[in-house]
Amino acid sequence: MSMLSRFQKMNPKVLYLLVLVVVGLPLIRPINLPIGVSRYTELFHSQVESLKPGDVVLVSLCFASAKAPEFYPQMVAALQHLIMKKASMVFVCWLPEVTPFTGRLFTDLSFDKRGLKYGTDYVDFGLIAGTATAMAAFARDVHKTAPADVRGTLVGDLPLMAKVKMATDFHLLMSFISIYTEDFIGQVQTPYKLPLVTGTDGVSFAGTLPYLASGQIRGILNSMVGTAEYEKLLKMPGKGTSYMDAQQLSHVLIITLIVLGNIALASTRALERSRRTKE
Amino acid sequence: MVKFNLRKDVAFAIVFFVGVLTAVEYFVALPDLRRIVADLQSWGTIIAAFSLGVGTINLIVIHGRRVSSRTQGYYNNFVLLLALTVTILIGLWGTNMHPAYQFIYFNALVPSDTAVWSLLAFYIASAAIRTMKARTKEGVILLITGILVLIKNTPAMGVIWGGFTIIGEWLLSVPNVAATRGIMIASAIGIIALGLRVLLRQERTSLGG
Amino acid sequence: MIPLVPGRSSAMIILISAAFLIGAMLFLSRIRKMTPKVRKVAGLTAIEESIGRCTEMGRPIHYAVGRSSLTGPSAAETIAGLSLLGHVAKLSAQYGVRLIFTNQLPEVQPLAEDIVKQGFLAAGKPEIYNSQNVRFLSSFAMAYTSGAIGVMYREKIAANFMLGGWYAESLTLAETGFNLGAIQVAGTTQVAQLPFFATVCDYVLIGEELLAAAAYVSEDKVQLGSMVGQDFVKVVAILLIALGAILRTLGVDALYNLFRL
Amino acid sequence: MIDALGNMIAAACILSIYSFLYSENKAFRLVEHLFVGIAAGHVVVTTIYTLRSSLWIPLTRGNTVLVIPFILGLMVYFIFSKKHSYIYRLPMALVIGIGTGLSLRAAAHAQLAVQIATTMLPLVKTPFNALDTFNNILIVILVIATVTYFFFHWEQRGPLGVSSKIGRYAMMAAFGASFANTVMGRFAVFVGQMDFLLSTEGVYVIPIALVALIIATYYARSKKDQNRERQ
Repeated sequence: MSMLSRFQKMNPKVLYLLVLVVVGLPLIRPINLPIGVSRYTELFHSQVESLKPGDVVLVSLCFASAKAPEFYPQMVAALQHLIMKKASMVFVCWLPEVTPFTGRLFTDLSFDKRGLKYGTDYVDFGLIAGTATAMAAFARDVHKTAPADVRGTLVGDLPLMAKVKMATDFHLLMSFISIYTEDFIGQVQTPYKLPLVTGTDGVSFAGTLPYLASGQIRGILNSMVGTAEYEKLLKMPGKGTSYMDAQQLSHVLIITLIVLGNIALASTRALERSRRTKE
Repeated sequence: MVKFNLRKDVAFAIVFFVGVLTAVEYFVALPDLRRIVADLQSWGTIIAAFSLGVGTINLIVIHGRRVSSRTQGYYNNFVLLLALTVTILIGLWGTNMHPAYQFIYFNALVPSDTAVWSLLAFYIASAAIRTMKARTKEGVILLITGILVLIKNTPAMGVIWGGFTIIGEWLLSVPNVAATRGIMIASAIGIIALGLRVLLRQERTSLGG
Repeated sequence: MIPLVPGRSSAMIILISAAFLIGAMLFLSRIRKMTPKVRKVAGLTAIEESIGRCTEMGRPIHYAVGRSSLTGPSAAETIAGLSLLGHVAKLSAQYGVRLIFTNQLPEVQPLAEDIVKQGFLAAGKPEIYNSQNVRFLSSFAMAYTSGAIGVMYREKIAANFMLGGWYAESLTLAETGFNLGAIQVAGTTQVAQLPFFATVCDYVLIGEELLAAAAYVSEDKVQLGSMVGQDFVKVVAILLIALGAILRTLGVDALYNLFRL
Repeated sequence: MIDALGNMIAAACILSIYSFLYSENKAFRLVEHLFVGIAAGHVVVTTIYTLRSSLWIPLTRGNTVLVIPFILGLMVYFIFSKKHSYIYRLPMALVIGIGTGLSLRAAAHAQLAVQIATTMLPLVKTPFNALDTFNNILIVILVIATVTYFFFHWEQRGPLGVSSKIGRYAMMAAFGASFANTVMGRFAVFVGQMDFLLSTEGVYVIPIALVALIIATYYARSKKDQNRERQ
């Protein structure tokens, strides 16, 4: 009883320490817990799978830089798939803080060594400022809204952009998005009825599900789990897979503590009740 | 009856005019109107950018006063002002591609940013454990759905029993979607009413009364 | 004939008819043909109570409106938060409690300073207004968060109002408020953040409740009238959903297709 | 070398912020002010560059219309004037007008029209499927019930009371599900950062931080004891 009641009043600092240990240990020593595949990831995967070589994909980045640990592994996995499908990619950032990530992707995925040519296979526009307004303008007229790419090349000198004039020229929209989701869907996807797949963070995931049900989104990668699942579908284990141990153990910790807390609550209540009946 | 008040009436006329134009532009295909509204929107962004100055002055005044009056712990305020000045100077002197700027950005700003973010991992754990208790009927619902989705997000648990994944996904795609949609529909109606009150000048506080 | 954008016509008709219904109710209560009655919203009555509690404890109030830009499509919730700020400023001046407003939106800063000042003026105490209590911290979300939790901690706030467009920072602020033992009233239309507010805060204003809050606290007949109008729009929305679902069950997609125009 | 230094500074910032979990302390306060200062500077720099490319350059190249937002932007600063502060309201009125207009159109289309239409689900799925039929009926009922929760005018009694209660329960289920789903995202960021702390030079800062924490705790205790003795 005293143990249980003490548990109910557990100092949050003890919990914080537990969290620290549970996340730290598996990173030092991986244990490889099993992973399944959800429908959302499967949908995302099959949407990319259906691309034909040379199809143009708009890769849009719109997330808070602090969420990079969730989004970066997603982008790595998804871009590898795009490269496998020989799709052309157009990169756009809607927030200033995400612009450094495209460059990092090109080097980390060694675009050069894989024979991808800048200008014909992929183009990076960097930041297009103005969020909702900019998204709408970009969808309406790509060349006017983005007159030059991030390297200062005029849009007319990029061979890939000759066949991309407005939103309908993209065969697939792929958005890594944690903020302005409604805007992106409302300004780019819905008006032109384009297929859209998104990578989201765990927080926004539930909020994007209605759009999946309504067909505005065709597939979702859900945070780290989505990445791990995608890596499993591609048979290429990466960061997502290696982070999943720590991730899953932390969930187990929280589940255990919630269950214990409720057992403690129930038993203290039962004790009180029996005491009352005795009196 | 109502006296014409130049100071306030002009402001409200602008709100009405700009608000109606922006709303109408979305529905009608008039290239001229579209251009005007696009211009207005970019002006709005420019005005917002200018008002950053008001905020920054506020920041400098508050912390400057603490430093000059040597309030306890004033060195913190000094550090703030110093960091602000140095970042601005490097950023403007050598653009934001300057190595020193990049150093500050990637070694102080980004890690602090992510660290404040990660505080959430601890807080969400303690909040979950504290609030997911079967105290009331609503608490029971919260507890059950919460636990089931947590289990669903732990693939290793799905290996124990495949049903967890199915139930978790059902919770997310049926009751969650329905309630979210209900909230969205009601909010949309609330937004239309609020917008109308602002445009019709019934709701004045937001523009200083 | 004005050309319409295809795919948006149904939305336009919805907007016009909703505005008409709400406007009609607003007008009816203005010419006193209708006395609007609205139910109690627990979170809003709690605001005054918690300000009273701050007076007893001699500790300040913290108020913030979040991160939905005034130049974006979620501006409405920020406007709602600012309107309530006026109400809270007036009350806090009446009760003589210090009000600390922390801000992360540049365009809100001049407005907030003015609103607080006007609130104090309305309460007849313009002399206690201090612009240093309307603090701009940062438009960098997490820098704002670290600054705000620091301010909340050092000032030992006893009431925390988070009303507006909240995103990732919501839980950090709410947990800090909880650890300080503050009474917390929070509201937003951001569905992803509502669970935190609903579980951690004492009172939560869900979506429309926040948007209608300023009308509710104004006790102005005309504004309350528009709240009645909102209810009529909801009835229409419910009827449309029900009718559409029944028709589609019978194999008639006409109404459903109408919405795609 | 410079990378190692950078990683250690980063680790120091991270650990100081984490120390807030123990309690608000001097290290946290210092990093908090540093962070706010740098972030404010960064935003000022970015804003100035944005203004240069969106306002100054086009203006000097002959786009004279931009004189208007330039003047409007300057008018914001009248907030500091005692006598003419009302002038700041003109540019802000434009901002509020845009916000109101954008809110209205987004609410009417993406939130209202699309969501109402997608809820018009066939109550009996053809070809018949028990689960889909059940789900569709449930979604329609729960959406309607949730909307009734927001009624302000009518008393929530009788059938309306039941419906709004169902709506409340539906929202609780949604909150539980979405809360739990968020846990994952929050941890993802933390896991990434722990990975950084453990796999770079930042790891050397951890023992230093631990020692500092122990000393600080001990110091605080002894100070408390002293105070007690004095009393």
